[in-house]
Amino acid sequence: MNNVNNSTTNSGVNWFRFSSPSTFYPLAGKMIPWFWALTIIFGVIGLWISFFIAPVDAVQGQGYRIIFIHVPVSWMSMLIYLVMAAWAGIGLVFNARLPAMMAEALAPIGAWMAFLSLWTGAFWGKPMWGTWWVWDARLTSELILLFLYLGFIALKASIDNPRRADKAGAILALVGVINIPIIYFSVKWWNTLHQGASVSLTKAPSMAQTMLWGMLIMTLCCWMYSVAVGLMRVRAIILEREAHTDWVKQLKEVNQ
Amino acid sequence: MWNSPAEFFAMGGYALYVWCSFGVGLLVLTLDTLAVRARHQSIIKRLRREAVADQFDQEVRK
Amino acid sequence: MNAFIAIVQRDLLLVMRRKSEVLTALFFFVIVTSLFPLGIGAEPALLKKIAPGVIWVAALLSTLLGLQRMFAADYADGTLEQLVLSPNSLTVLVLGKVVAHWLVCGLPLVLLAPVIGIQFDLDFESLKILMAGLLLGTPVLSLLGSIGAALTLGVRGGSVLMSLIILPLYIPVLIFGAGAVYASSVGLDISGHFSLLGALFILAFAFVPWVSATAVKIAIE
Amino acid sequence: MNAFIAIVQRDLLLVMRRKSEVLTALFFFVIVTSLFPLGIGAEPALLKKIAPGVIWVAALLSTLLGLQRMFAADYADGTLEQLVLSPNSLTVLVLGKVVAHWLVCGLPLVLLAPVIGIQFDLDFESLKILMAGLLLGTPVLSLLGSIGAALTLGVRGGSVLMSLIILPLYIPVLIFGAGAVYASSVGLDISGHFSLLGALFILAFAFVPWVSATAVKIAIE
Amino acid sequence: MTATISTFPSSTQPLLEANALVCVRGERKLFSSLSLQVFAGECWHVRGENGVGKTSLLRLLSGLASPESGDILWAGRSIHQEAQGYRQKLLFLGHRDALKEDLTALENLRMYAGIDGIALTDEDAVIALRRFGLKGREDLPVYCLSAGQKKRVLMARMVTRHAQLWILDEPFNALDATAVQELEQLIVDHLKSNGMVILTSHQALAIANMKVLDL
Amino acid sequence: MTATISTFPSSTQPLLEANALVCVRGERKLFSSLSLQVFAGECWHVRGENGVGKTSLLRLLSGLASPESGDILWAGRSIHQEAQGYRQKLLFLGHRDALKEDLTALENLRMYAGIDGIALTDEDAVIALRRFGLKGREDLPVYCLSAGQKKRVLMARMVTRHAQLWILDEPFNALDATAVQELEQLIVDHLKSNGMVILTSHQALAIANMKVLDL
Ligand code: HEM
Ligand SMILES: Nc1ncnc2c1ncn2[C@@H]1O[C@H](COP(=O)(O)OP(=O)(O)OP(=O)(O)O)[C@@H](O)[C@H]1O
Ligand SMILES: Nc1ncnc2c1ncn2[C@@H]1O[C@H](COP(=O)(O)OP(=O)(O)OP(=O)(O)O)[C@@H](O)[C@H]1O
Ligand SMILES: [Mg+2]
Ligand SMILES: [Mg+2]
Repeated sequence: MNNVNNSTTNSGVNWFRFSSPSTFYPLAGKMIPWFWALTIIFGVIGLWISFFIAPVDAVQGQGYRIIFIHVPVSWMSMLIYLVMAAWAGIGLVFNARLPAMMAEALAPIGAWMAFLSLWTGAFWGKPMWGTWWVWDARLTSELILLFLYLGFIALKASIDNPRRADKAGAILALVGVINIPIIYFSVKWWNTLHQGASVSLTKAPSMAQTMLWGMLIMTLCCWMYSVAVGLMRVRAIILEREAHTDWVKQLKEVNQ
Repeated sequence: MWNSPAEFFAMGGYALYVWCSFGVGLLVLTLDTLAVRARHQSIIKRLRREAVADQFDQEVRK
Repeated sequence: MNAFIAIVQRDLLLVMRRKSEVLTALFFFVIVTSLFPLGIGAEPALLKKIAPGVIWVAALLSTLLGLQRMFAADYADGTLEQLVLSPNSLTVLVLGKVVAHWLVCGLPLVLLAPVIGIQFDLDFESLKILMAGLLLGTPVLSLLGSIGAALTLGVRGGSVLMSLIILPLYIPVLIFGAGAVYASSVGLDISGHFSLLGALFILAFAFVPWVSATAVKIAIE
Repeated sequence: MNAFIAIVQRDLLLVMRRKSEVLTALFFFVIVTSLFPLGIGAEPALLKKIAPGVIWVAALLSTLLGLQRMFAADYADGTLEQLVLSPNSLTVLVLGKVVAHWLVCGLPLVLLAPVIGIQFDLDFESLKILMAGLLLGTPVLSLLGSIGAALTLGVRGGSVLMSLIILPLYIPVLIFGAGAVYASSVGLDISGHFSLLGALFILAFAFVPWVSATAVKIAIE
Repeated sequence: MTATISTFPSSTQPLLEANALVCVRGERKLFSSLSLQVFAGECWHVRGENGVGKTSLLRLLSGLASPESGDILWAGRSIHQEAQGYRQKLLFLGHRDALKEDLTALENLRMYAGIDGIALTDEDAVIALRRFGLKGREDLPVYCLSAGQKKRVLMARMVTRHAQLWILDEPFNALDATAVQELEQLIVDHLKSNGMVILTSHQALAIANMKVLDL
Repeated sequence: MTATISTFPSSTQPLLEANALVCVRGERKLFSSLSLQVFAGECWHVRGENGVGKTSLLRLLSGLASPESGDILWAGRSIHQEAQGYRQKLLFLGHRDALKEDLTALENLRMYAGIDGIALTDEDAVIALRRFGLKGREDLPVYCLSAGQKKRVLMARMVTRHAQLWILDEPFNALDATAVQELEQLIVDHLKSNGMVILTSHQALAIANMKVLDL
């Protein structure tokens, strides 16, 4: 969601104005199509590279192409957690509603990304390691990350008072941030099956280049997707929470 | 690089793994998008119904 | 029978109202099983060996956690008195609460166990036996547990003795349940394990609701 | 400071009054650790290998057991409101409750761990490291746990939700604690593990009481 | 709403009878040789200072506790031997609300209907709730309700339960003036249809022909 | 017993001041633009039907909850900013007893003295308990006490707490006639020594010069 900030500050608008749900709601509506466009552009290029440019791997054969989805979703699952915790923290400190809603909107996307990381990892592990799952540090800590997301979602869902839910969720999200470095450094701390942080330095440089580009562009695609869906979800949350306010009742789409 | 579509879909024998990864990935992301859209539309629908009811109430009062 | 259904419905409704609870019981099970590899290390052969034990112990513990809620909340807010005063037999109502507990804390474990089993690299045959054992064993855990839950209600002082009696009662279930998986993996006959589990189930089903109902009445007085 | 002592005293008194509770955490710890040999089989080499992991996981779970009571009872009978309204800083009172929890659920584990360790055939060196690790680690468990206990106050289905929230946060403690014993048994350096545990302890001690106090205030509102 | 219409069987014999009750709590003898005869259509007001043993008496009469000595009969039979039949006729409301805070008022009524073996349509339940000023709050979880509103849910239970004998422990606590009147009216109506009420209260009550038991 | 002897500072300014309070529960606005000025020596009786928002108001005034808008000042300063100082002056008793059922009455008093930072000798505590008819019951766990006896323990806490401002939510519930009189007397004495009381009750009270706030 970083992009949201940038786009508003860049255009020279006082972005505090947009910290109220009523002004942010239409703005988000305008931004969503752009992020979808970016998602599709990056997606097409990324997939093209993944399947048609990147050469076959000498060791893993065509199976290695899972990397082009696995690594982006894994990265995003961690990144989204950080962004979510940041929004939740801002909401807590300034007692503001919109950032808390942002955090709430991001949690499901993050959880899905973590799930996909596990899923694609498992479908990679079966052909490469011969097993769907090992209790390797990185795999386990990614599983824990999924639980952190689910804990956040479950905690917010089981508190009826939304203001209280926001605050309690924020505390949990912030405390959970300590898990992120653990995931990231887990490969160092244990001897594991999973790859270290640099995949391809041993391979031919040209191939490393295309692979890196493929991964990066696919990551951008996932990133833009997260922003787009996050904005869509935050719009729904805004409407649900502010259903009784006048500005919602006067919205164009409500008064048709 | 690929000599035929069949070869492409076979993924050098890794079809199950590659397509399950990419397929489920795409599926999950699409479904989530649709779910969010449905959520948005259902709340809009509810708000519209309430707006109509409000209007009706006001007319009756007049 | 109506009262039985009413109480099962009510307990399930209470759980559903806590939207997350249905799933969290499961997650507890998953988390506990995932803690072991973290503490023990990731050696696949070792993990495969301890898997049935770990899964069964985790199932025991998940059941135990839910048990504390079985009567305590009703006791605290006075609803349990009303249940005792119901014109229906308390035994039936207690059975209803046990069934609700199993539906929430037992059944999900049975369904999830294969997924955990795969993570521990168990083979298909072991998975089948694991599930079957859990299916027979978890109701026994819920039933036996209800005695402990009822006895520890408001009983001051004596409850250590009570839990001392109850937890060891779980041990046969654990031994036969985990033992069956182990036995099949080394090619031994497992029918003995299962008939013992079955016998435990029938015995518990026949007597425990009545015992627990008596314990509840004692606690109320 | 007076208020701190008062609250520790009160919580200990409450536990003593319910004699059983002093022993439950301890008893649970013993039971969980002894369930494993029953579920897994009695191969000494295997047991020795899994001992640190099992003991640490059992410690984690026993701590969890007592956590549900940390604030919930006070919340239900209105005492927590009175604590919030106390002229003393709530952070101090929360710290008092954490200390009381550790004295009841953490310290006994530290003292009992060697006995369990011996049963698993751990050598003297490992026992020392196990105890030292638990001594540093269990306060962190109590501290982190208080956050979960406070966050899930009055939340319907709190207890299971709490474990879902807290267990992921416990994992670093588990890894470094059990890792230290393992490392020493294979002759690796353990100072890294202990300095990380120490860092966790200091961090938790410095920030957690304040975080939990905030969470309690949020829950009361 | 039928509770106030349906009439219960009358009889010239006392329906509820307590003989020479002795109640001991801890090592304290609260009362001894207490005897009581309750006929159909009677209301008994149990009075006495705090801690004198009113609640303890009501718990004995409802069968929740057993007396040290003495016996309690319903229609001539011991309430502990004929427990099932007695409980069908009995509604006991104690100091605590006995409502599930997580469930809504409506769901609470529904749950009790199921447990008490009573056919209760949702409509009737809603009507009963509205009658006691809970309109628009039928679907709020009970923990959202105020202290008095919780008591009003119990009043709704009273009219939907169809029990002949009501044993009520301080039912007027936390009720506002209107609700107190309504409850009094409810009791009077119940008595008219041969119902029986045993209650405690520290306030003076406006119920005609009330018998008083001073502990 | 000194609470009834010691006097609190008086002032010509209102000590407690609430300005334009708005209270929202769920989506329901309970009250808005409520303002209130409480001077030393004043007693306010908050009245209203069940569910009108009395408890909610008291929780706002005690600082347990925050108002949707509006502010609450003690001696001219926001009670949320000067929380510590305000709480020293405040005693809040809610619907629930806030007693630990497993501890005895004496231990409960002792615990609150510790938490409130008050020096309280066991002798004083016992004297306070006896004053309210708990003689011989000081060492019973609270769960053995009757409903009214629990409330009496709270009365003992009121005299040992030495707070200037008492906020009491239906303190007369479950008390018998004597205890009601005693509590009224306690309040009158407290007012005489410049104390302040804000309370709710559904009964009429015999306290002179009481101000009434109808919600
Ligand atoms: C369920 C199983 C798996 C999970 C949960 C998982 C998780 C992760 C995570 C969280 C990352 C990002 C962290 C980082 O970039 O440092 C990552 C990266 C990566 N994973 Fe996996 N993984 C799994 C299985 C696999 C398998 C089976 C392989 C290959 C045989 C694999 C290869 C990689 C590679 C090459 C990277 C990129 C590392 C880099 O350059 O940063 N993963 N995985
Ligand atoms: N274990 C015990 N040891 C000694 N006395 C006890 C014990 N348990 C209860 N009591 C006493 O028994 C009495 C219980 O009285 P009960 O609750 O019936 O009073 P009540 O008349 O309902 O009073 P209230 O008007 O306050 O509700 C109290 O005086 C209490 O102190
Ligand atoms: N989440 C919610 N949604 C809607 N209404 C709510 C919610 N929570 C509380 N309420 C309402 O707010 C009011 C709370 O009132 P409060 O407890 O302050 O009443 P009170 O004046 O103290 O009543 P009593 O005399 O019964 O104690 C009730 O009417 C209740 O129904
Ligand atoms: Mg009583
Ligand atoms: Mg109230």
